[in-house]
Amino acid sequence: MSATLERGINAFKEHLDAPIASFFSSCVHCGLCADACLFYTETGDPQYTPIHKLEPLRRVWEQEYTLWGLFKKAIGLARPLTDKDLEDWVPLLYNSCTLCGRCSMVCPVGNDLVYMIRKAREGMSASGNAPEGVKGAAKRTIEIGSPMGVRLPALKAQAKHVEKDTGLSVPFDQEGVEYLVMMSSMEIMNYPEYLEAIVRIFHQAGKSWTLSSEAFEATNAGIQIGSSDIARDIVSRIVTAAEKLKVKTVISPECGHAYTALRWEGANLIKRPFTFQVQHIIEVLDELREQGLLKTEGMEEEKLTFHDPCQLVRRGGVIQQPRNLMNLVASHFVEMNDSGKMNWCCGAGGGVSANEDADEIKMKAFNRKKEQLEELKVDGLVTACANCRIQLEEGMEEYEMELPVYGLTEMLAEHLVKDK
Amino acid sequence: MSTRKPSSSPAPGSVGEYLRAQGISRRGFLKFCTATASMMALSPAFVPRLVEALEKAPRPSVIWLSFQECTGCTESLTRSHAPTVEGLIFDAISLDYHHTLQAASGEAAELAREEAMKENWGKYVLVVDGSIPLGNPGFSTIAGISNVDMLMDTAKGAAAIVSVGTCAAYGGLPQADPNPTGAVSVQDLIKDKPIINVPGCPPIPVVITGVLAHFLAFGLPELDELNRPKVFYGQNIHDRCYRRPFYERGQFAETFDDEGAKKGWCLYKLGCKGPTTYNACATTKWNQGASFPIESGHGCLGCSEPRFWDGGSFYKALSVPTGDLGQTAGYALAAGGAVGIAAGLLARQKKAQAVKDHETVTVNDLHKGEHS
Amino acid sequence: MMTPIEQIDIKIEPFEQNTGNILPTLHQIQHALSALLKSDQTTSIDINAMPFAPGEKQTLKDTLSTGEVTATLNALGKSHIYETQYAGVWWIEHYNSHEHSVGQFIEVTWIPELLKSQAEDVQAGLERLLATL
Amino acid sequence: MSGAEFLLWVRGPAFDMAMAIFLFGLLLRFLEIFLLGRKTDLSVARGNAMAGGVRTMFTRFLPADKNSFQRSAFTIVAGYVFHIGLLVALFLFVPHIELIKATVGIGWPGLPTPIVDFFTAMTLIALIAVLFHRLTHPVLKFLSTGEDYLVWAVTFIPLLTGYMAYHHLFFEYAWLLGMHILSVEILLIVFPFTKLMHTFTLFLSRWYQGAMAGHKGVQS
Repeated sequence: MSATLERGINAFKEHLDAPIASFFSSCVHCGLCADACLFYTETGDPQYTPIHKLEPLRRVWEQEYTLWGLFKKAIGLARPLTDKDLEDWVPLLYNSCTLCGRCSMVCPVGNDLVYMIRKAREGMSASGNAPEGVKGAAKRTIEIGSPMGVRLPALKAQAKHVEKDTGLSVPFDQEGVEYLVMMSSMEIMNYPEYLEAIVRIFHQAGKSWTLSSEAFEATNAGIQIGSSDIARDIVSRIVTAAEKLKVKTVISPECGHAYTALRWEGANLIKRPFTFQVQHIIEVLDELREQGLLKTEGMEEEKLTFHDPCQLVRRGGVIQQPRNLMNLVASHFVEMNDSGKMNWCCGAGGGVSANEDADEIKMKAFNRKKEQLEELKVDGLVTACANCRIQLEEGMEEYEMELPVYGLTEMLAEHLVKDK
Repeated sequence: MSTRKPSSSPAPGSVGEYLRAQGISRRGFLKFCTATASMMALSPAFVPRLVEALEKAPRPSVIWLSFQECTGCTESLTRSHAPTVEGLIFDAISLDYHHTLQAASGEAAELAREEAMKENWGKYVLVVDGSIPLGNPGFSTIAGISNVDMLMDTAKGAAAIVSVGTCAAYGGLPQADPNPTGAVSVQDLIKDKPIINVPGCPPIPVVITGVLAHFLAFGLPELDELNRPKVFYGQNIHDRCYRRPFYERGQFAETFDDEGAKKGWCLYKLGCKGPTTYNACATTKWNQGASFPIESGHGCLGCSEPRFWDGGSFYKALSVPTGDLGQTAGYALAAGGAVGIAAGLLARQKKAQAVKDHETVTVNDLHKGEHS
Repeated sequence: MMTPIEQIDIKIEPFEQNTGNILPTLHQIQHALSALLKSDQTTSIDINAMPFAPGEKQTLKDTLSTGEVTATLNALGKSHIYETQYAGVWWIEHYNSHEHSVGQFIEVTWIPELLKSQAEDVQAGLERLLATL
Repeated sequence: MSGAEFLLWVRGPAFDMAMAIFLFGLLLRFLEIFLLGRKTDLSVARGNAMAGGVRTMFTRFLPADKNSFQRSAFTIVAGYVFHIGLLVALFLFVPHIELIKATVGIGWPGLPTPIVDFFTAMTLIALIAVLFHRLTHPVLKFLSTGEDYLVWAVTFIPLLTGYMAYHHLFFEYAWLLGMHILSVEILLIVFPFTKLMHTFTLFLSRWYQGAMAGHKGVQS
């Protein structure tokens, strides 16, 4: 056994727990998870059946943690996991899974498949079996501070632009404010409108907020690659900054897995509860709306729909809030078939967008979204995840569709009541 | 209407001749055959064939041996014996030895047996009731001859053997657990003769005579895998039971004195073994067709089936296991708990070890073969 | 001495028991009657071979009721033979010399075979008569 | 061995043995699962884990939504038919209830036998259809292991032998009943060491997923 394989198996053994043992005990190979997975539905290739992606993890569970499996291993009926096995499973555990969790929702015995995939990636990453693209993103996040290599000066430059455009200041490292606003590098690089929207909305709402020059990047390649150690490092920066600035709330940007990393995994990664709360920007905006602090005027007249980011909705529990906000500014808001917690993933989450090996299959997977949109015949698409937004734009380009994609926060900012 | 001619006279020494000699009219003979056919569970359409066969059938010599038994079988038979119609069958045979019924005893009786055997060697019918003790031959002897010796000796010249009653057929009560006498059945000992089993504790009398009548008229009846004549044992009690519709409807007596019992509902839950018991009780019935156990409100015990004494309580439903699960379950759960906890703790320990062995993964460790 | 079973006072309480075998028997009789008319074919039904609940046999008997002919036979015990209300349908019950029932039949025929004088008996009677003359 | 002796053996020692292995295995498997442990979630809950867990234990009896149902209609419908049929045959057939009453001590009213018979026939047909589906559907064919077919067989055979016993098909009743009981005993023995365990663990799995989702405020 090679040292890396050993490390991988050790990671599987560390992360196997009672829920996973129960899940594997319950699976009857009914195949329903395949019908819920866009990588299967759009390719028709049975190897993309979600439960099959977990075969290496299942084998370690059976062979290490069940008496029956130990017996099978003793009499030579069980095949121990090999380096080759793990290598063969890279395309299944990374390229063709966005951790969207749709399979978990349909499993009749209640198996949380995506919970298991997340754990399986621990062993994959520890054994050196993560795709190069994701490895690179993780490395850049740790070494440079952002998966796309964005550094503080870039953000500062963008802040300057925003200040110039709005006439409002962009606060950095302000202690004792209510909100610490996090960014995703995608927003810094591709969607500068986001920061501008934040500035204007908080100004109108009269809320104090700040950016941190020590931790502005919320995305977490450690979660995507499935390494708790790396994810912990990345989260810790934000925790340190938030605690240093004594903020009440850290706001996750319009990015799905950044929200998961902060909101649900963060405290577990650092092994202690946070001293601040974590909210997604959409949650914050809906709270402001409720409190009457988000005053808008005018409505979008176009027929618009909302693409649910998986980590925000199904895996995050922020389901009604984006709809409240949509209804605030869009007069012709329509739901997609399978909306809300049963949404279909854009096809590029969970590290897929950072993984060049998955470029082809992620475009195939996008076909699902394309069909949904064609069925709906909308004039525009709104979402609340920069990663989804990139995939949606690239996908539509690939399939030659002409449909504008908006970020929900920006759309709201556009309808803010103008200062007198 | 066609001209009718008297049939030719019956063969000399035949059953027909015997009956005629008894002054029985042709009408009487026809009635006898009709009743016999019914007794043999034959369709009335078979009556003419039976008439013909019985007229010609020779009267066989019968030797009846009783071993470890309670005389219930003989009682059952003689209860319905002459001068009834079915009793005639019994009269039509030449019962040359039956130590319970015959006047002679001791050596004279045994002499009669030996003579009958010699005279009819290879042709006589051997009827046996009772099981044979092998534990110690002295457990049961007749005139100083052990049961097993007498059986083996008498069987040699028999044309066929009829094992009457569950003891002779399967071992019966003497063989029930723990079988102190080492009782065995006739068919356990004799393998080279045709054996007809007429089980029952006791067998229905008309079934005994029916089997004899069949043997007289048509020779060996068709037998099932347990050597029982299919005509009598072809269907189980449950299938022919008049209470079957209640079973189908799910109406069951829960106790012997509840409303269901009073309404005559199915006795399955009270342990009726009708579904696994093959006998003619449900149609032939007992006491001249008066009733049978189920009709009297008690479930079938399955008395005509092998080892019916050892099948658990007579009052346990057929689907219920015969043993007492309580203790087994207790041991099993204790063992499962102990092994489960051991296995679980082993797994926990392995997991703890894995956590201890964990080497922090850094971005520089994400490649194969590389190790920080 | 033991009381013979027929002297024990048994009271059968009527209760709702029904094997459902009466109706099929009546249908069988109906088909047998048609066959008798059409092709002279006779049928004999062995009542004892059918599962009946207590009282059902009586119900069947009551349904068929009695007709014009009643006969009693004296051969090896009595036999009661009567035509039911449906001509051609005969109810025959045989008893042994102890008056125990030994068989019950329904015959669908012009006249039950047993009622006819038997050639052998006629022959024997003739011989007896000749001997007296 | 005669049918009666065979029946005696399956109702006696064989049943005890099978039941012992079943109970032993069941407890073993549950302890193996539970003792593996689980970390407490340190993130701030949005919803109620307990409520989510209980909810999911029951909601997963139904398809997630209409579209999911339509996408997997055959599997779901056939699955319902044979599971419901199995439950009816197992728990509403009077002789089975008697068995349960005798071993566990609780009983309940059963259904008329022709109804149970109908459900059994339906279940047999559904199981054959399910097997055919498994052998032909690309995903199922790909996923299926020997164990899947074994589990199918040990589920199918008790139903088949039960059906045969009821209708007295091909063998003498004592043999049929004996084979039926024996096949159930085989099922009991195999049960704890195969995915038949899902019968019990599905509630646990649903609980875990439901609780994790409930913690996040999602109804899973």
